Amino acid sequence: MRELSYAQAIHEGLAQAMEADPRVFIMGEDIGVYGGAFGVTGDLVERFGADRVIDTPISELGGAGVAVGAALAGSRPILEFQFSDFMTLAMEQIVNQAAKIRFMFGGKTSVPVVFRAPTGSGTGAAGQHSQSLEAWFAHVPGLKVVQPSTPADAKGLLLSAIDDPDPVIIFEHKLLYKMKGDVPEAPERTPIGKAVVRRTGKDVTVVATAIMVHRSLEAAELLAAEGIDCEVIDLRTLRPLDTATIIESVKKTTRLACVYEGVKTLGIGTEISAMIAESEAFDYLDAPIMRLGGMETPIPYNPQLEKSAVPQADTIAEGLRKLVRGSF
Amino acid sequence: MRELSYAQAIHEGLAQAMEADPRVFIMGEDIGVYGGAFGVTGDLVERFGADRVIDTPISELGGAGVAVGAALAGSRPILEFQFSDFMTLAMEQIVNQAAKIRFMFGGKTSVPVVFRAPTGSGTGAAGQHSQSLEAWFAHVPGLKVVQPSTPADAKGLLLSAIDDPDPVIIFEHKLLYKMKGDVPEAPERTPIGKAVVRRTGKDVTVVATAIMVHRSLEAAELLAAEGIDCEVIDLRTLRPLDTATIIESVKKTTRLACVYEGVKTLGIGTEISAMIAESEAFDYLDAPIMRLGGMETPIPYNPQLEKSAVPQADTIAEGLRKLVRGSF
Amino acid sequence: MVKTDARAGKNVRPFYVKYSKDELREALRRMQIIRKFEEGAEDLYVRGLSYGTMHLSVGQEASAVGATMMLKNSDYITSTHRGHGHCIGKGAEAKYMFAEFLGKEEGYCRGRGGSMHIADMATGNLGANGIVGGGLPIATGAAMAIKQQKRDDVAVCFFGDGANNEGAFHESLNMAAVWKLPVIFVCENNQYGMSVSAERSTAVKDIATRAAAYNMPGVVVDGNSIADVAEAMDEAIARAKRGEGPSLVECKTYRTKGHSRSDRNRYRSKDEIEEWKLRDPIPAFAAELVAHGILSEAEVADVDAATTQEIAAAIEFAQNGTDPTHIDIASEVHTPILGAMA
Amino acid sequence: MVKTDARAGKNVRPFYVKYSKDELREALRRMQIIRKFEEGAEDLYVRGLSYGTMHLSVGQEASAVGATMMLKNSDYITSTHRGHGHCIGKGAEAKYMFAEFLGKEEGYCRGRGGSMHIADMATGNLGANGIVGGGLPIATGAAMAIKQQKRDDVAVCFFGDGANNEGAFHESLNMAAVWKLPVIFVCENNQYGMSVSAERSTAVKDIATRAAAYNMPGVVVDGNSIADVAEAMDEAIARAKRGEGPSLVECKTYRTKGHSRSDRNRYRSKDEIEEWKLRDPIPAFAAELVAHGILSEAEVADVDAATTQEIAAAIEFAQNGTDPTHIDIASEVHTPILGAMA
Ligand SMILES: Cc1ncc(C[n+]2csc(CCOP(=O)(O)OP(=O)(O)O)c2C)c(N)n1
Ligand SMILES: Cc1ncc(C[n+]2csc(CCOP(=O)(O)OP(=O)(O)O)c2C)c(N)n1
Ligand SMILES: [Mg+2]
Ligand SMILES: [Mg+2]
Repeated sequence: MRELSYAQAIHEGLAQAMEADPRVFIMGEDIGVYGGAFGVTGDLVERFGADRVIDTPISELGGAGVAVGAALAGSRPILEFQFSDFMTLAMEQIVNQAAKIRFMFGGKTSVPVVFRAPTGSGTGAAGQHSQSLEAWFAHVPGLKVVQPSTPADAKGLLLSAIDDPDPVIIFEHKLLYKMKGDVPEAPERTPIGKAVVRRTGKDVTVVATAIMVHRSLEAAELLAAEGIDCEVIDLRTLRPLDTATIIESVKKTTRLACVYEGVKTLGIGTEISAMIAESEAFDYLDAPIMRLGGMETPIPYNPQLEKSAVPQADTIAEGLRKLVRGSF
Repeated sequence: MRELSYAQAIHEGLAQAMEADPRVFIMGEDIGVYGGAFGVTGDLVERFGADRVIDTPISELGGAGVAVGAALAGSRPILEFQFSDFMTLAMEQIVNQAAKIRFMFGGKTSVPVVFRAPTGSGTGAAGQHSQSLEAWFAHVPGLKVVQPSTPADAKGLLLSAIDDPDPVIIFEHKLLYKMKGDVPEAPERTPIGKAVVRRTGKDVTVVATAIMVHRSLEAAELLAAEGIDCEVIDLRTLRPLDTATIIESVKKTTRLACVYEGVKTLGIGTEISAMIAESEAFDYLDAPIMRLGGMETPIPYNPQLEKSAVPQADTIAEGLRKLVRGSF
Repeated sequence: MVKTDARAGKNVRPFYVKYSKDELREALRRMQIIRKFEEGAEDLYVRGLSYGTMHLSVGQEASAVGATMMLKNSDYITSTHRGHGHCIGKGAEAKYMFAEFLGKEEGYCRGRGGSMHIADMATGNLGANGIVGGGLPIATGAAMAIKQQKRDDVAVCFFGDGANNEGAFHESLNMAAVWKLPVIFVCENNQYGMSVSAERSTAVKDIATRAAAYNMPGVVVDGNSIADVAEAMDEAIARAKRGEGPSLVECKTYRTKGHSRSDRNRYRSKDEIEEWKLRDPIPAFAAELVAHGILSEAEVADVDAATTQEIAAAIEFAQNGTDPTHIDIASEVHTPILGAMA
Repeated sequence: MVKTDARAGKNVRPFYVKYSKDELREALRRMQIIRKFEEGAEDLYVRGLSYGTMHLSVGQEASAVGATMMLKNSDYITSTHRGHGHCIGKGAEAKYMFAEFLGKEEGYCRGRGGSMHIADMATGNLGANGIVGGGLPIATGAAMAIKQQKRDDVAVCFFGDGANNEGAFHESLNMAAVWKLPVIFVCENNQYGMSVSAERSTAVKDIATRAAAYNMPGVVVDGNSIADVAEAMDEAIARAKRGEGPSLVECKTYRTKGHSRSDRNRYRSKDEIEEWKLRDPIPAFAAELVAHGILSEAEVADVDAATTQEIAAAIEFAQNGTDPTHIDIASEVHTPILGAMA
């Protein structure tokens, strides 16, 4: 299979969806001739024209509402937020309108909109450009929330999101855009709502998201040398959760660590922890449930501070070691 | 001690703070001559004038930003959102500015702003006027988040919030505004960051917020008759959490249920659950950790549906019964 | 506007020429239905038979119908918290609205939405909205879809004077103008956003002035004259369909009832309310229809009687409606996906 | 504007009369510092010595200094992501800014904020902002506090052409106008919001037109002429201090560098950039100072030399700065409360 970068995989998914369905269009800030702040849309404006690849004014709330309205009126909009931080301006339309319209209207319509949002820290852009706010959206009934960690899933989840009759939010990790990986040329879908085991192991279940999947796998390699065998699950979908895959794994390994970049308190791993603590897997637990999340601070600018504010492979390894060795 | 309603207690706290400190002012929609959508500000505009009790245009984002700016420039603003749902329009200023300015500016200034927000369901106002979004804010470093359940705490936490040099968000429950209770006349502070045990018991710890405190106490009465002895903790502050009080209680009772009105997934009880699951109390647990939260839907309009969407005394009792009897 | 003198047969304003007798009678009927719907809703509330909140549009019937009577089902509207009138104007039936108001399965939203969320996709009503200003970008987006799909339709966006100070107003009007979208922004300036007068909330006297900030036409009309409203709409719609973009139509009007169920009206005077009651748009319209010889007094009376009857029947229908069975409403949040597992 | 003819001693424009020689020299100095700060920052980036993003304001020095040179420390500004110039204009020192840029403890924000968040409370700079439009309501609120505290100060709010389409613009200008707050909204229209031209993003040609939507004065000035900018500011500030409320000053200008470090300039032509480079505000100002006999060529050269030296020293200072020790940054999030437990 060919290799594509995560950004190229999304680009290919967008192009295939637009080719397959004339209702699909994309909008966002600087996605036209600029090609997107992270280069994702690239040449799409040349291929599909400015009517389907629409540069918006800097109007996040309005942009989100326009997408909702277009979706209600039979189009299939994909809105790119330039940074997920700017979704703070659009919460009203995402949460009060897109998420609730179907239910509030008695199930008589749907809002097939896709929101894409580059997310996460590690780019030296400081507090207002580095947040990981995905847990907010995972708290909102009516939304589906996905977070791909590989190029193939970046494409596959995008295509599923575009197919989906309801609003789907895709959090793309900025540090993964350049990551390469096998991507099927065909428009293969990654199902929404399905986690995947990226590494099997017997000592501890690590449930991770986005870039933390890779850091957890790295940590697992480090620990393998020490005789600790980690199972690493890539959550992929944050809402709805694939509880079955996680419960099954925890029952096997008897230990759970949740690794995520969002602020630890109420970050997505918090839900995984609580879900397990109330599940049938609870009785299998041989150790407390560990959460390794972002520090309780805004993301700092200084690169050393920035790194220290979110889990890294070594701090993950350290945490897992403690968890498995019982010195937790 | 005199009895005041929860709304009257807030009103008294506002008046006392404005009397004590000329920097304090309040702003919001219809808080002047109308007296506030829930009657909280009442006659304050007559007592303190339209310069300190300011009716804003319907501009939530701008209003929040004005409060942030005024706080930076030496005033002590209190902003009333008419419904907490409308904070969705102001997340940018609350989360990117108010919460982060101190940290991002290297600790060289503070943003002493108070946001008040009527919250919760039960008023027949449907999906866009009934949300309980407090967990979002508890996920944000830089914010303090409180949720009083009694008139005395409504006043006491307000006064602490106004004293506080950093942004504090107060979620007031709409159904509690008319609730009466003893309120000290003096401006007594309820400390931020301290939970309180409302009922001691030995069989199960119930951590609840806002109106769920009362429903949990009601459930506890029902269960007392069946020989189940509940300890009910009123969380009061959602960020920062009073972990000590909860851990201590769970170690004693060996069982934990979290009762809250927000959507179950990633609602505030999710944090309580995960906090306990990673704490020293984990080893004391004799049962899975139960969460009784809001249903995974928007709040419906129909009164029966609305009731069924969030925990009620009987459903809480039912849950606790299962938890204690082990048929969970 | 052109002075009317029907008896002399000359200078009849375009509205009375353009629309047929049936269309004009239907407009009057809808205004009556709106008025009686609101009165019926209030009555249900006063008698303790309804639940939840409601925002009545008594006094604003001319803008609701004047801005919708020329629309087809394939045209869209977005409405507001004060949306009963828009909904009826666009063709909804009172009985399903009452059913919604009473939280019944027969309601437009199966009792899930209530008064503030009535929507009716069949008549192109994209919904009332509980969020002030929430419909502004939605209408803009619907207009974008119309344009993309090369349809000969328009989107009409209702909003209030209070909503005009929301950021969503600015962002929406700007985008609509930049992209020349077929959307008409209809501001129902009833002079108060809840308790705050437009004078205290809004830096300009006429909200239509703000159209210039988006390089679009802005007109002020007498919102209590259906003819004024409809003529301005016809012009704006024609412009939109010519591909020239959006317009802003400001209807000066007044709500004679309180803001919502709990309003003590402390922010305005009794005199002001009484004065506006004298400018009731419904008798004014009926009188013009009679004066122009379009309807007879008897025909007007027929409309009156028929609408009273329709509303009574609608209330009865709603009261006999089905209470939702609350099994598993969580399954209603998402659209079923064919072939997917539950 | 009044034509200048210094040699003839008549018709000198107010700017050159009102401000003293020292003030004008200081203005030139600050413009030079800005330019050289930006060039220094770019150089650090190119040499791989800096981290993170940056937005350079080369070409926009006249608006940055023209809008701040008359302000006192007790006046406020809010700035933008492209904020280095505003910061220097308001009196910040380059060395602490470079230290911030390099993430050092000596930086204005102790390395926590970086280029996009430089703030300096001592000089009344309420901060750059990573959120486009984020400063608009903050400046409005600062002006509200000024008014409440009956101070003789103003708040100056910088924002870009791109920001003018944010809802925050609308809400802020409306509130400022309704409450007659002492705030001056300074739009630096450099004609692009990142890659999107104002023409493609904004429904009106001149953003100043939008002032009418808030019943406030709006003027367009040559943003590359410090005299033009400062004169408009002086008028707006006088108005604000008379209690008459806000103004909007639109400075037409241009950024000759890319939007941020990764810009390929595909949305504009080389010719356009070159053309604007010819309208460089710094030599233009220097030439006027000389033409008016205010500074000699030698004095201008002195400013040039001194600023080059200051920047070199500032960079050295920053490079020798202290890397933050990352023990417990979580404790920095909240303000310590006296008497409270840790
Ligand atoms: C975003 C938001 N802010 C505030 C409210 C509360 N609210 C409901 S209606 C209303 C007044 C709206 O005024 P206007 O737009 O003039 O409409 P009118 O009620 O006069 O029809 C307010 C403040 C709301 N529903 N949504
Ligand atoms: C709310 C928000 N949206 C988008 C961005 C990304 N962004 C940063 S600067 C910029 C362009 C801003 O244009 P303008 O206001 O004209 O300022 P300029 O860069 O030209 O100085 C954009 C889109 C942002 N930082 N914040
Ligand atoms: Mg109104
Ligand atoms: Mg610009």
